[in-house]
Amino acid sequence: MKLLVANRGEIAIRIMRTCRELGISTVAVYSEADQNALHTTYADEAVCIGAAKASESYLNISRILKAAQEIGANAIHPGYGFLSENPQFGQAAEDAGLIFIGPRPETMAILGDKLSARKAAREAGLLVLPGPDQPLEDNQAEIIIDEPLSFPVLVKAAAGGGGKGIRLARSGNELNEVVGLAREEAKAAFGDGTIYLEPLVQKARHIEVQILGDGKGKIICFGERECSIQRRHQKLIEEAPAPSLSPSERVCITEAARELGRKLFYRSLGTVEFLMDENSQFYFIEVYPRIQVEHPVTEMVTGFDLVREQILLAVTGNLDLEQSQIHFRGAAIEARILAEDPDENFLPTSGEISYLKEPGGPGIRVDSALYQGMAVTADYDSLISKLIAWGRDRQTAIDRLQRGLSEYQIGGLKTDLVFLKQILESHPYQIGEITTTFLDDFTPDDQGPAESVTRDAAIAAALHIHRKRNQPVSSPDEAGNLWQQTAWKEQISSGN
Amino acid sequence: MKLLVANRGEIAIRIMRTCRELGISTVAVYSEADQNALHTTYADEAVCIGAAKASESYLNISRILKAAQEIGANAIHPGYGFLSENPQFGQAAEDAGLIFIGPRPETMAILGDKLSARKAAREAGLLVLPGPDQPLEDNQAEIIIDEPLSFPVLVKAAAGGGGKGIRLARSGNELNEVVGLAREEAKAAFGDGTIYLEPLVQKARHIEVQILGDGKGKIICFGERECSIQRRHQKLIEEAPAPSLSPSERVCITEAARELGRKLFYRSLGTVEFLMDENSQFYFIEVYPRIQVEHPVTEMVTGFDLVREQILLAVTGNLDLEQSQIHFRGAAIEARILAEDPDENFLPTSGEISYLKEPGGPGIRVDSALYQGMAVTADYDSLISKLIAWGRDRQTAIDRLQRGLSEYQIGGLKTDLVFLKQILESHPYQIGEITTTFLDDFTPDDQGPAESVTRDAAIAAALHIHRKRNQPVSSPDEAGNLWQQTAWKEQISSGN
Amino acid sequence: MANYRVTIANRTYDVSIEDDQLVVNGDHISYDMDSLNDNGLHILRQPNRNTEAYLEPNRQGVYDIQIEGNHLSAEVLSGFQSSSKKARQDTGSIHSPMPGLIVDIMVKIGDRVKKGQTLLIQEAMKMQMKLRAPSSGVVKSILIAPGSQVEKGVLLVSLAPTG
Amino acid sequence: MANYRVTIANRTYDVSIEDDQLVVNGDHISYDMDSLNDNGLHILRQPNRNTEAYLEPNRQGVYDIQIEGNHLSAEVLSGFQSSSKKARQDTGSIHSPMPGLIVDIMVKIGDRVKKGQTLLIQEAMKMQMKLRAPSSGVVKSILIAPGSQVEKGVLLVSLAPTG
Repeated sequence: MKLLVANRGEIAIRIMRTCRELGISTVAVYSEADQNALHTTYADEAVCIGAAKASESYLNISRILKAAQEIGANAIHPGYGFLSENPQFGQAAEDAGLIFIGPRPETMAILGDKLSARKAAREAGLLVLPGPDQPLEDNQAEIIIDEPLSFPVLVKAAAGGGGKGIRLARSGNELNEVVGLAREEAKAAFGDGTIYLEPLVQKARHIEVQILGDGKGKIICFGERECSIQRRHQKLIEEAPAPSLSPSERVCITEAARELGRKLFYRSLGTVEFLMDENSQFYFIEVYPRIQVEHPVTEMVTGFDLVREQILLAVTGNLDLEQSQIHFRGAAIEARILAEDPDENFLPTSGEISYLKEPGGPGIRVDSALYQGMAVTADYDSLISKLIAWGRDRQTAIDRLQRGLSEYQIGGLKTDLVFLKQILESHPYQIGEITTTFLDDFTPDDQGPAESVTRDAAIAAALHIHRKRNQPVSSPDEAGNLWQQTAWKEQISSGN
Repeated sequence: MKLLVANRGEIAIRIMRTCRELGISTVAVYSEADQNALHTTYADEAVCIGAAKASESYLNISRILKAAQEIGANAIHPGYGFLSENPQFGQAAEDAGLIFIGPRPETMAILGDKLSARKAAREAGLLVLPGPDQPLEDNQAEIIIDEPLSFPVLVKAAAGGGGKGIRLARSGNELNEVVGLAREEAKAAFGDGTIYLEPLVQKARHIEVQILGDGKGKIICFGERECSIQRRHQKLIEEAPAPSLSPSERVCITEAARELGRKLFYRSLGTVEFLMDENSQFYFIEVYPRIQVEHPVTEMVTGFDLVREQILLAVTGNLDLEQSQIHFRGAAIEARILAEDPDENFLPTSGEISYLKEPGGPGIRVDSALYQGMAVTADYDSLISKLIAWGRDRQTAIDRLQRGLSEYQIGGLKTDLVFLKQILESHPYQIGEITTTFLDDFTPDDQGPAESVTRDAAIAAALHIHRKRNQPVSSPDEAGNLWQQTAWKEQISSGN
Repeated sequence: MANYRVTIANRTYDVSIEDDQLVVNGDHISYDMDSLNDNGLHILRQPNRNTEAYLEPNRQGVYDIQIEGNHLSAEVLSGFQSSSKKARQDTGSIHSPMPGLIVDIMVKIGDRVKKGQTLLIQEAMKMQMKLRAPSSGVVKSILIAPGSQVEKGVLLVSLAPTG
Repeated sequence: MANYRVTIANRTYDVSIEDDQLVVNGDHISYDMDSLNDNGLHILRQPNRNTEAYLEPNRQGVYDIQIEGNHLSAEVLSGFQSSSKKARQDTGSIHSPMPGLIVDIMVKIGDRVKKGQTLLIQEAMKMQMKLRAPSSGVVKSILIAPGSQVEKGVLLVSLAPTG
């Protein structure tokens, strides 16, 4: 068996890890920007499929299928993002005789369009957020305001996923302003500019349910996750189980998700997402018909390898698991390490990984595609690594995740590591008081670095520069790439 | 609370990780050889206690206690090896008013002397290996042979641990020859040259039981481990649960261990070690009165942090756990990464870690004290890292451990990584047919590297040397420490 | 003797170094420091405390320092001179705030623009950002073309004051 | 054109490189290789296959190569000359087989020793090893003192043939 992973970054490595354990040989595809990416060397084979621009590589269905055929792959795993929710891709793969590791294309078509997904959920008896089930045409904003939908509203990409292509509008004017940008973003990210409106639920918790279906009506549920910590609708910290759910609420939400899965004769992994409002009312929002970024927290509490189950199901067509085999132990939390600078409004950063030290020890899992010497570019998503911690209870998981974040060292570019630690150590997070607007008015508890730390840093910096100045100029082994010696010398001499 | 860790390497980091999670501040002690070791920077404070030689630093009780007092520590964790089994150390620590995280000194005195430990086990009703309960004096070998003990015999250090100071003698001549060496090794490693004899049980399995006692007779058992894969009596691969035990055998061995613990009013963590012969008969061998190298496999199957439980017990004096709370899930296997060269009879290697890439992903745990730039010296034990894998069943754990080993890259010195992989992929290991002599006649299944791999390596090497030769000589950023450019140039030119 | 003024997180340290003597804000510090790999990892040893510091010079006179879980910027100046005043905000230049693709340029040279008006759209990691005019003025020069990939901090457009 | 003979795991590869052309044992190979960090990590790209190779020159003409989970030694010689014959086993020299401490030296210069006789005891990582005479002879020189810390491969004792 030979499996092509139509993705990049940490999720490509994640999938190939399971393949390596299963003895399945793997094929990476990569863009020109990724020619030295870890997934290309981790795979048994690797095929370049085009230019850096996603539409010419990772979003190019024909290039990917051509690669699969030329190299003799018999299965395709789409990962998340890129083409993973595109029914045409699944259909084309199956038409080409490949096993597509995902839902049936017709299911993806229903769910990939967030509007028809809402209809399907309503039909399965789920409570759905109010709002029209129609897409928003250009310049149609004024019409929409007449619908039973009040501001603030979210403008969302119908083909969206991963929090991309979502904009908030608090008034008709704002709505008019963001519609165009949202559409452009949707086009750029998903190749489809269809957008729609949804009310903004305030003080909401984002809770989602992980299901696995055999395509014949059998649905196994792997419990739920709470993903309320979001920045610009992008999840940042996720955990399992959801700390706020009562046992009866847990039964209620997981059974709702299973019911929707059954009605759809859902095949493969899927995540049914809900918003829980202040009154513990659940509203269906959408289904992600693929593996999720945050799947590791579910794996850590259940002990199951979701990618393994997904692949075995796709290959055998049978789902031997029973719901009674799914047991939960402890709590797990994931933090997303992003190449973004929290001190500069989370703008993307890029650079070469000049130093790397990843955390370890009990209860720590690192899912990354990083290596020292790797170039992080601005071409794709800013997610560069995921750190997941498990503990016997939520507090232990938090303590471990903080410990892991404190061990993580990434040199060469700025990341959100410090920001993630600040969230975890904040009181509301610690007691589980988290909503989707948590980060809107978040201010870190700490008053910045301790004086002893800045003092040590000052000593180290002064000593470093002093030694640079006083070393023999001819010494060759100090002329690293990092150091623009001439520039420094000028700077220093001018002040003397 | 401030805890001093009287150890180095991965176990020092392991203990400090739990402290960091518990909010306990930590003190590292280090020898001059370890002044840049990771445990010195991981700790909140660090005290140099003497020269590289262990007897002047890590084995020096008064230096360590002086450091503890000067820095205001109120607890000491001894780790494993070094002073961890030395009752004088525990006594001196308690006399100095420190919480000693280990058994009572009197228990350590009984167990630390392997001979009195045998007596204690007999009295608790355990079956003990035959052999005299007296130490072996110099030149007394001839006398011993008259005892009811037949060759082959093992010469063991009474104060021993970790497989150090054990020698095999197949005949009287060999016995005479090894006694002196074994005594020297025992002195060097444990500061005590007392040695004794034990019969060699052939085709034995090494099975050990993890207990935790409150010192008042309550003993919790965390299950057993199988550690039969040994080289020169040094464990190399360990797993939990023991794959060969029937449920009734498991009850039998764990209850025997608990009974011994109860009789000793055992306090803190301990491991009761047994040999299981071909007829599934268990013989007590010894008790390790401290945390074991292989404790992570137990942590992964039970979900408990043993160091945490050990510290909390020592601090509070109470053990709130009940045996009914200990549940087992799946299987875990540990592989010891050693700075030893399997191609040169496992001689120790040393060097600077020039590149490091540690494994990750599902079910993988890395316990190491490595970082890029670190100097690995020959001063101490060759264990530089531990890789532990968990899976829902033994096969998955094996597959994951192999996968993890394949991901592990350590540049700058030779290690046993390839050898560990060869063991794991061998048929007898895969089906669980492992005994303590497994490695004596072990030959890897594989026929060396694939031709495509050596070809790639040849291309890479030729290209590398070619580029070195053809680059401008003055380019400064190619003059790395690694490269003795002149020597290479001579070598190359001479062949042209 | 060499003097350095180091500014980190709004704190200022005057560091004097001579032979093995080190004085920080008047306090004599006993220390030692090793460079552990050639990429910036250092271990600073002081009495009873070893500290790992990862140092990266990121632009003239400024270090990125990772230390004890903090990510700090340190400005180092030679001598105990005052820290250079921050250059007065230049309201006539639009620099790229991140590395990424210039998707669209909404203005041409000579256009009158109002403060806050969108001049360009940049895209990175699937996210689009409007780059707006920091002040009203006339477009004096446009230094990139649509479709260009730019690094962070590149001058894109400059404006001349109106009138 | 430059020719190299590379020997790895008893396999020999004749590699010719000219500009972008690479020929291995007569086969034209399409390739590209990047050096990823300055410490030896390389990525070798061939059609449909990217390979990570970590290269370390460990002594003259010999590379340690970590590739695809293997740890290989590669001898590289310039030109397609035959691999240099292994130096005839020098039976008169005792080198340290590992880095470590010389605990004891059992012989003195002029002693007659028999093949297999223990000459020194070396200790590393708490393990003691006897270093024995590779052949019978007379102790010609002793180049270290007891208590010395030595690197691997250091000449410790040399023997002259008996008689």
